[in-house]
Formats: sequence, structure tokens, C-alpha cells
Amino acid sequence: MKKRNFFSTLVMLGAVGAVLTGCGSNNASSTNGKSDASEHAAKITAVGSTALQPLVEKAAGQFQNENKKISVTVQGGGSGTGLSQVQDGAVAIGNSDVFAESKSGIDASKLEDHQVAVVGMAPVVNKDAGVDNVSMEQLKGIFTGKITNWKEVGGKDEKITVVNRAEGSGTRATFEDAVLKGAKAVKSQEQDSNGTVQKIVSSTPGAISYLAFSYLNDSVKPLSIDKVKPNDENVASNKWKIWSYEHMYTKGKAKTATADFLKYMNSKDVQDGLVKKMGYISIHDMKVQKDAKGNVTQK
Amino acid sequence: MKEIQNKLLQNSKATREDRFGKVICYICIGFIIALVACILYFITSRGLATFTKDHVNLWGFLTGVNWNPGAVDAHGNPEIGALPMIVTSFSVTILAALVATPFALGMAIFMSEIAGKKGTKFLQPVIELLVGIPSVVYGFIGLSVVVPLIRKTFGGTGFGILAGTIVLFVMILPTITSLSVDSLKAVPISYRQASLALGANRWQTIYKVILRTAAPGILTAIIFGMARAFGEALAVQMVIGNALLMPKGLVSPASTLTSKLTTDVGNTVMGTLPNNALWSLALILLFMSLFFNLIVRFIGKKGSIKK
Amino acid sequence: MNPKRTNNIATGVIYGLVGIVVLILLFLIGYILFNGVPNISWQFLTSPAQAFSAGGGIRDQLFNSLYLLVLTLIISFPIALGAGIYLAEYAADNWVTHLIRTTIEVLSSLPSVVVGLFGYLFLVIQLNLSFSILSGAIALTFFNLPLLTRSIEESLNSVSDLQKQAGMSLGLSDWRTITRIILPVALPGILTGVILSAGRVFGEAAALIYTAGQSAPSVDYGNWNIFDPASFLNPMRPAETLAVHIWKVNTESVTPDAHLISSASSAVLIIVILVFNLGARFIGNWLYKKMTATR
Amino acid sequence: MKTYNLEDKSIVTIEDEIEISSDNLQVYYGDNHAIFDATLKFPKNQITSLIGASGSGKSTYLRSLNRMNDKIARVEGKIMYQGTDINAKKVNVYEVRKQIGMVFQRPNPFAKSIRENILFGLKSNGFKDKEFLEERLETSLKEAALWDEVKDELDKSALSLSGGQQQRLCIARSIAMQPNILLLDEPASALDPISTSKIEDTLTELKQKYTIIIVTHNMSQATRISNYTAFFHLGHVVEYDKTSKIFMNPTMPATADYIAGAFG
Repeated sequence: MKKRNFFSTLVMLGAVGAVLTGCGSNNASSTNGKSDASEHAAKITAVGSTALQPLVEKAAGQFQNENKKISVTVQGGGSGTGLSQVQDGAVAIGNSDVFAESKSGIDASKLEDHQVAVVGMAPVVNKDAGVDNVSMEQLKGIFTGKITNWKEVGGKDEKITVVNRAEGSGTRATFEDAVLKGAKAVKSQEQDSNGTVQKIVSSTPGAISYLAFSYLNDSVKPLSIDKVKPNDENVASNKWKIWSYEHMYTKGKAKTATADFLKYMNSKDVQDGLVKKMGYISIHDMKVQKDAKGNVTQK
Repeated sequence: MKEIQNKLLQNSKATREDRFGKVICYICIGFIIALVACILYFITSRGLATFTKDHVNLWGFLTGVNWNPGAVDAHGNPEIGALPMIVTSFSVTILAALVATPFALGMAIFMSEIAGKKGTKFLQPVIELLVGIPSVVYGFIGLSVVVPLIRKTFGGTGFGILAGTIVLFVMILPTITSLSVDSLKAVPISYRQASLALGANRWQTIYKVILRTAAPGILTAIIFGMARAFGEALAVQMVIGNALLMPKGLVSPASTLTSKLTTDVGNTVMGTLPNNALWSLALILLFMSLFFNLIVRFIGKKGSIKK
Repeated sequence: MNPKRTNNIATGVIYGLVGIVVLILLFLIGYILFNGVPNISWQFLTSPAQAFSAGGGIRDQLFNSLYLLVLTLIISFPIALGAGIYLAEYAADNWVTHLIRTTIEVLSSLPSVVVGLFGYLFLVIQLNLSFSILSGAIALTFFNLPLLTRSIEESLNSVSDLQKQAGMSLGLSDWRTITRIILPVALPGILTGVILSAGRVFGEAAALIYTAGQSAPSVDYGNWNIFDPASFLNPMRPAETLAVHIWKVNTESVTPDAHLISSASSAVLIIVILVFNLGARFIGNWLYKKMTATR
Repeated sequence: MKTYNLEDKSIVTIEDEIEISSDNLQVYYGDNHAIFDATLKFPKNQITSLIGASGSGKSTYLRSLNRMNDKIARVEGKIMYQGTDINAKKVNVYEVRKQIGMVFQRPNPFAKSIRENILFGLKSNGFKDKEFLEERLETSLKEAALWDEVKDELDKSALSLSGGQQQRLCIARSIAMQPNILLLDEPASALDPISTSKIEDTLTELKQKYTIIIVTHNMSQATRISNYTAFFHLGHVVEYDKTSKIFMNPTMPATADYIAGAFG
């Protein structure tokens, strides 16, 4: 009986082995489903960033009310998923928190960027850290693990618990570009979602992390950096450095219905209405401009 | 006579029915096998791309302690070491199963051997209820109750293997319990009567007769429980801390294979190394659950009485 | 130690374990209900969700969860039934059967997110089912099959051989004996499997995010045309379930009352599962009595 | 136990019409040879008892006659019924079992109502006519001497009947299918004496219409009801003769010792 059992497992392993011999070429085959089919039916699918999803979904709802024939489906899945799916032509729009240029495996030249909103991010700490302002250097020290106790930056004698964001997430990329500037972050806890980070920081003494502005509330304490407060005006003038765009990518130039929808996203209606209601900063309000490499220029 | 002979030699409705039933069953099982093969192929091909396409050293992958697929180390190789996650996944699953099994067995014995019909009628729906609570809810209760409790008792942040174990323990308890109850109930009543008739008391009957007879079923129940623990992501992710560190103890933040996989998979681009590396984690997961499966079956064969 | 003392100690230990488990259960359920029930109102159950303002409800999500459950069971139950019958009645005790069993068990241990991504690439993209309830139902079938198959197999096996012999001796086909005589007797056990897997359907989030999607476009509850995209019955429309909604609200939502929505939704979910369990048991018992004429 | 020369046997030649016979029947459980060269002829409308110690192979033999051993054991040799070898592969086993009914040691009614227990087999074979079904229901229950006890509660669960009633229900269920032969595998061994005698009475009545082969442990039962008796020992048919002959004046020493209670 035992023998048989091992035999069956061997066969199973063997089957797995047999399967892998033919694996080299499968990547392309499994994702080449349909291209642009969604546009013919006046059906737009947008996939990607979970942070951006509520905004696009809401805008899509309003858009459909005005254009009854077009149906827009908005789904999450993460920026990486959005970018790779739009690149493969599986969906019409890929939502992303980051520049396509910053993702390896994505050919940014084939994609067209549509920036639809700006998101500011602020470091947040647990309320009993006893700190409300740090310098950029101190912040860098904290996230690289050089500063490990709040008393070193003028707070209570409390160990610092760093809660980082998921590797490869847009929020983390933005934060590291602006704060760490190439230094390596200390190995620490990582959380993917704003909601969870908010919850962890608010309940863990000595915790620090960073959140998009829209998730700031009474349960956590946002920090000023070098006395600059994290608010929309400071982002618009680039006094507050930690911010990024929300992108909606299309493969090549957007066509027909998709173009209409993207145009609608950029309209005053959405930018001054929904965008602000959702806690984003309107693209129209920005006084500066950032390129994929992080260079900021006056508009 | 001729007529009867013909009847005996011709196919009847029953023959057709049986052929029909067999075909249906074979189709169903074939479908499942195809499905499993499909998904296995999918995971294996992607998981192995890390080694075949990106030429990552398998040994380094299994024993390395640094995970940073986007960067390269001093030798120009990508930093992909999954050991901390493997260790954590293993510890959490085994610990959760170790803790849950006695409780689940106690519950199962209580429900099938001790409690009357009324007790079972009350407990069964409650236990089944627990299966349906979404992971996220478990995660959040873990975050707001278990983690602070551990923090107060053991110090540290409260995140870690212990918190993960406790949350998983509660999550797999219903699975193991209800499947064990089924196995215990499947033991024929005559076994119990025979044992009691021989003068064995209740515990001796349960321990020496019923549990032995039901052993294979109970072990399958444990496998299913462990499988759930192993594959669980959202709840564990919230309480384990998600730090890519070798676990130093039960209360230091760590990361399991699934939590890493779930956290990062949306942020990576299909077909690139960071994405493939995540599929390799899924592949490890698959092999490890296969491995668990074997061990438990092996123990099961040894422990069960011969029929 | 004498047997009597062992017996007493063992019984004591079992009572202790049961007591602890019951306490945990009561705490969990109490916690969820206590936090959630005060926030449940008729308006909460019947109004659509809000993306950023307070006062959103869960009407669509609640319906989607139930509809997804029905679709999933429609797809997975027959397959599991066939497979369960195969394993219980036709499968020989050899290595092929062991292999099949092992693969089915392995299937159940796959992390949700892996199944979700597989579902996304295979169902949503390759088969062009798009983000839809149908994709979600098929993805959930992956989870349900192992559990259902096992519980069906076990329930069938627990029916006495004598029943099967009786059927055989009347010249009935094996198929008829199994489906008409053994299956009704095995019904209560099978029902447990169905209820457990239904719980899994209600509670699953990760796999659905990539298949059924996480948006709930408004649908017309008066439109019974199953092929109309606006119909609530259309299986090809994207659908956010309650569990996905809870996940979304907890992780990425900017609604001010996210906490309330989440706890109220959890409580609703528990109540729905409870109602479903009791309902399924009730119907099951009724069917069982009807089919077996036991009163 | 003494050892006997199992190659020696004494088989009577039957003058009456033969309903079913086995010719050189061999049964194997895996590598284990369970029945050796069983050659027996069973007369029509008579009761034949199969006796022997536990493990002598009498039940195995009986179950082979209507192919209940398919999938369990390997059966070689011929079983002739209606001029057909029903042990052949191409034979429709369902039809065989329909014409050769079986009742088991432990009562095994379906978990259905009394009515359904009797009618399920018929309905499964496509009989739909209500009157016909009701007629069958009444006749079979009457033939099995159960009608008077259950006629007012036909829709009650069969499981609520007593053991003896359940067994008679099983007999009724078998004869509802209108078989030619009825195989009974120790049908009374799990029952009390009163139920047993009721069943014996029933069987004596039934032989007017059916050929009955019964396995029994109970030698006085065999003498009471059967016309012929076959004695099995270690898988061999040692002696087959008129019941009176076997019990009064057995030819083979093994038979004599068994009847005398020397073993078994």
C-alpha cells in the first residue's frame, strides 16, 4: 500500500516534470486573447490600480449616464496587472499608480499616458509617538533603519516600528523616490493597502508608515516635513515633494469611445468634482509637472 | 423459453442506464483531472520560468534569505531567496494544525459520541457558520484583538507567527471539525456496541476503536485543514507583519509564501522576473502541500487498523 | 492508571476543549454581530453602495453573493456528484485512484490568489468571458470541487453495503441503485459538504477580485431577460460580492463610514450564512424525509 | 476436525425438471480458490438447502448463481438457466438478477416507504400502470404473508417494521419482480423463532410458484422446508441428495460427522 502511494506521487511529480518541458513559450500564448474587441462593442474595460479604481468607476458611471451606448467596466488587480494587460491588448485602459517607464517588462513607448489626477502622500505615525514634524533627513534615517527610537527625533522613548508599503507598489515607489533617494529601505513589515496601513499604524504604538492624503483621518497623525504641512496647496506648488500622478494608459493612441471617456476624465466636471471628492488633487490645479525620471518643472 | 433467452442476451434499459452513469462519472472525474492538470501546468510553467528563462539558481532560491527580485546582489544575480517565507509558511501551518487538531477532535468526539442530538444540532450550524466568515473579517479581528493581546503579553509589535497561528487556528477549526465528525459518524454502530459489550468504557471505546477506525478520515480532515491554512492569504497577511525576515521567534514579524504572493502579484508585470519569482513561490506552495499530503497519508497508513 | 480514571480524565479534557472552542465561537460571532447589527437598517440593505460619501448600502453586493452561490453550485455540484460517485463506486483501489485523490486534495490547497489569477488569464482573457459572475462561479468551482467531492464520496461510502446489494439483487442498474437508493440516504452528509462550500463561496474574496471583478454596476431588478446586460440575472455582468466589498471597503475605501459598512456587512454576511445553513438543513431534512419516508 | 478426501463426492441424479444448474463452477477471491468444481442441478418448484460450516463456501456459491459476485470474485464455469449460460460475459446481468431474486442474511429494506420498497424495482423497469402496480403490491405482500400486518400503513417507512417483518418485506420485494428463482442467504439467522417460523411457512407456500435455493445454518430448518439438500465442505460440494436421505442416511463420512454435530 505504501509503495503504491509513493508510486502515485512519483507519477504526479513526473507529470509536473513533463509539463515543464514545454513551458518556455507559454507566456505569450496565454495572454494574447483578444485585441481591441472591447472597443468595437463600445465596451471599455479598464483594469489596474486598486487605488484609482473607485474614482474611475464613479466617473464611468456618470459617463455612461450621458453615453448610454457605451459600457465601461472598471476593475482592480494592481498597477502591474493593468500595465501588462493594456500592453497585451487584453484591455483598453490600464490604470496605474506609476509611470510605465518605471516598470520593467513594459515598453512605455508603445503606451500613451493619460494623467488623470495627482495623489499626495504623507508620512503618518501612531498618535503616541509624540512627534509632528521631522526633517527629510530624519525621515530617511527612520526608513533606512538608522533611527530606531522616537526620542532620537524629539519624541517619546518608544521603539520605532516601520511599516513599509508593498514592494513595487506605486505608493512605495513615489515615497522612496522622494525620501530615500536611492538608499535601501530597512527590512520591515510591508502592507499593500491604505486601509490596512491606517489600521496598523493607528493601533501599533511607535508605528510609522505613509498614506495617500485621502486616507488621512483622526486615527493617525500625519507628519510635517521640514515644517511643510502635507496639504493640496503644497503639493500643487511642489513644496511638498511626496506626490505622484494617477495614470490611465492606452495602447497607442486612444480611439473612439475610449478617447471620449479619457477626455471626460480630464473634463472640469470630473476634475473639480469627483477628483476632489475622492481626496485627489486635480490635474488642472498643478503648478508644476513631473516627468517619468522625477524631474520637476514649472508648468 | 426463447423469449427469456433473448431477454437474457439483449441489452436492457438497465444496461443503458449503467453505461450512461459510467460515462457521466468518467466525464466528471476527467473534467476535474483536466482542470487540475491545467492549473498545474499553468503554475509550473510560470514558476519554472524563473529558473529556465531568468537562470536563477534553484538552490539559491530555496536557501537564500534575501528577497528583492528587482535588484541584483554583488555577483550580479537577482536577489531571490525564499527561505524565510518557506520557514514561516511551514511553521504557521504546522503550528496551526497542531493547535487545532486536539480542539477539533475534542469537538468532533463531543458532537458524535457524547452530546445528544440537541447539542449537535446547535453546534453544527455554528461551526459551519465560521467557514463562511471572509478571511478579511478574520484578519481584522486578528488585527484588533489578537495582535494587541500578544503585544501586551509578549512585547514587540504583536505581529508574527504567533498571531498568524492563532488566526489560522480559528479558521481551520471548523474545516477539521466538521470533516472529522463525518468520519466518526461513519464508524458503524456495531463497532461501538461490540466494544462496550466487551466491557470497555466510553473512552476506551472512543480511543481504541472509534478513533482507530476513523483515522484515515480524520487525517484527510487534517490535510484539508492544513491545506486551507497553507493557502490562506488575506487574513494571515494582516497579522503576520509581512516582513521578509527570517523569523527570530514567534512574535517577530515574518512573511508567508501566500502573503508575499498576494501582496505583490498585482504590482508586478507578467512575464518579468519579479512576477515569475512570485509564481515560483506558488510552485513551492504546491510542492509543499503535496509533501504534507504524503506525510499525513504515510502516518495514516501506519496508524490505521487493517481491515 | 485504572481505566475508570482515564475515562473520567478524558471526558473532562474533551469537555474542556469543547468549552474553549465554544467560547471562541461565541466571542467571534458575538464580536461581529455586536459591532455590526446596530448599523444594519432596511435602508442599508436596499440601497446601492457609495464610493466616497457616507450612507452607502449593500443591495447589489448582497444579491450578487447569493446569485454567485447559486451559479457556483449549479456548476460544481453535478461535477462533484459525478466525481464523488466515481470515487465511491467505480474507482478501483489502485494507484490511479490514489493519484486522483491526491490531485484533488492538492487542488484545495491552492491559494485563492493563484486560482484568481489563473481564472483571470484563462477565463476572463483567454475564453473571453470578461469579468463576470460566470467567471467567478467557475473560479469558485475550483475550491468547491475538492470539498464537495470528498463529502459526497464519504457520505456515499457511509451508506450500508446492504442497500446496494438490495438494489443489485432486483436487477437494477448500479447507476439507478446509486442515484435513487444510496444517494437519498447519503443526503444529510452531502448537505454538510454543500453548506461548507457555500460558506466558502460567501467568504471568498481574493479569487473573485480577478474574476467576478470588484465593481457593481447598477442593474435593473425588474429586468428578467437573462441576456440583457442590464438584467440582474445576466451571468455575464461583473459583480462585486459582499466579501469582496468588505475587503475593498477595508483596504482601499475612502468612504467616511467605511468601518460601519464593513462591520455591518460582516454581520449581514453571517446572518445570511446562518439563514442559508438553516434553510438548507430544513429543506434537506424535508427532502430526506420525503425520499426515505422516515417520520 | 478430521480431514476428508474432498475428491470423493456423492451427487444424486435429479429426475424432475431442472430450473438452474451449475457446471464445474470455480470461484476465486484473488488467489484464493473458494469453490471447487461445483456441479449441481436444482429442480423446479422445489426448495433446495445448502448447508455446511461457516466458510464452507455455500454463500459464495449462492451469490454466484445470480452474478452478485461480479466485481468481487472471479467465477469460472457454466451456470445454465433457460438454456443459456448466464455466467457468460455477454449476458445481461440485470436481467439475470431480475429473474433470479435474492434475499439476504440481514434484512435490508430501502430507506423508503413500504409501498416504495415493493414498487421501486417495478417502476425502475418501466412499469407505470397504477392498477398493475397496486395489484403487484398486494399480491407480493400477501405471498410474503405480510399484507395483513401492513395494509393500513403502506406509506410508513420500511425501517419502522420489526426485523421479521423487514425480512418478509425483502422477500415480497423480490417476488414483486416476478422472478423464477428465489435465492435466500440465511434469511432467518438474524430473527427470533416466531419470525423464523413465519418465514419458513411463507417459503413453503412460495415454492408453488418459485424455485427456491436457501443457504441455512440451521439443520432442522433444512429438514423442515427443503426437498433437496447440498452439503458444502471447504469449498467442495461433498454430498447432494434428497433432504431425507442426507439427514437420515448420509453417504459421505464428512456429511455424517457434520450432521452429528462433530464440527461446524
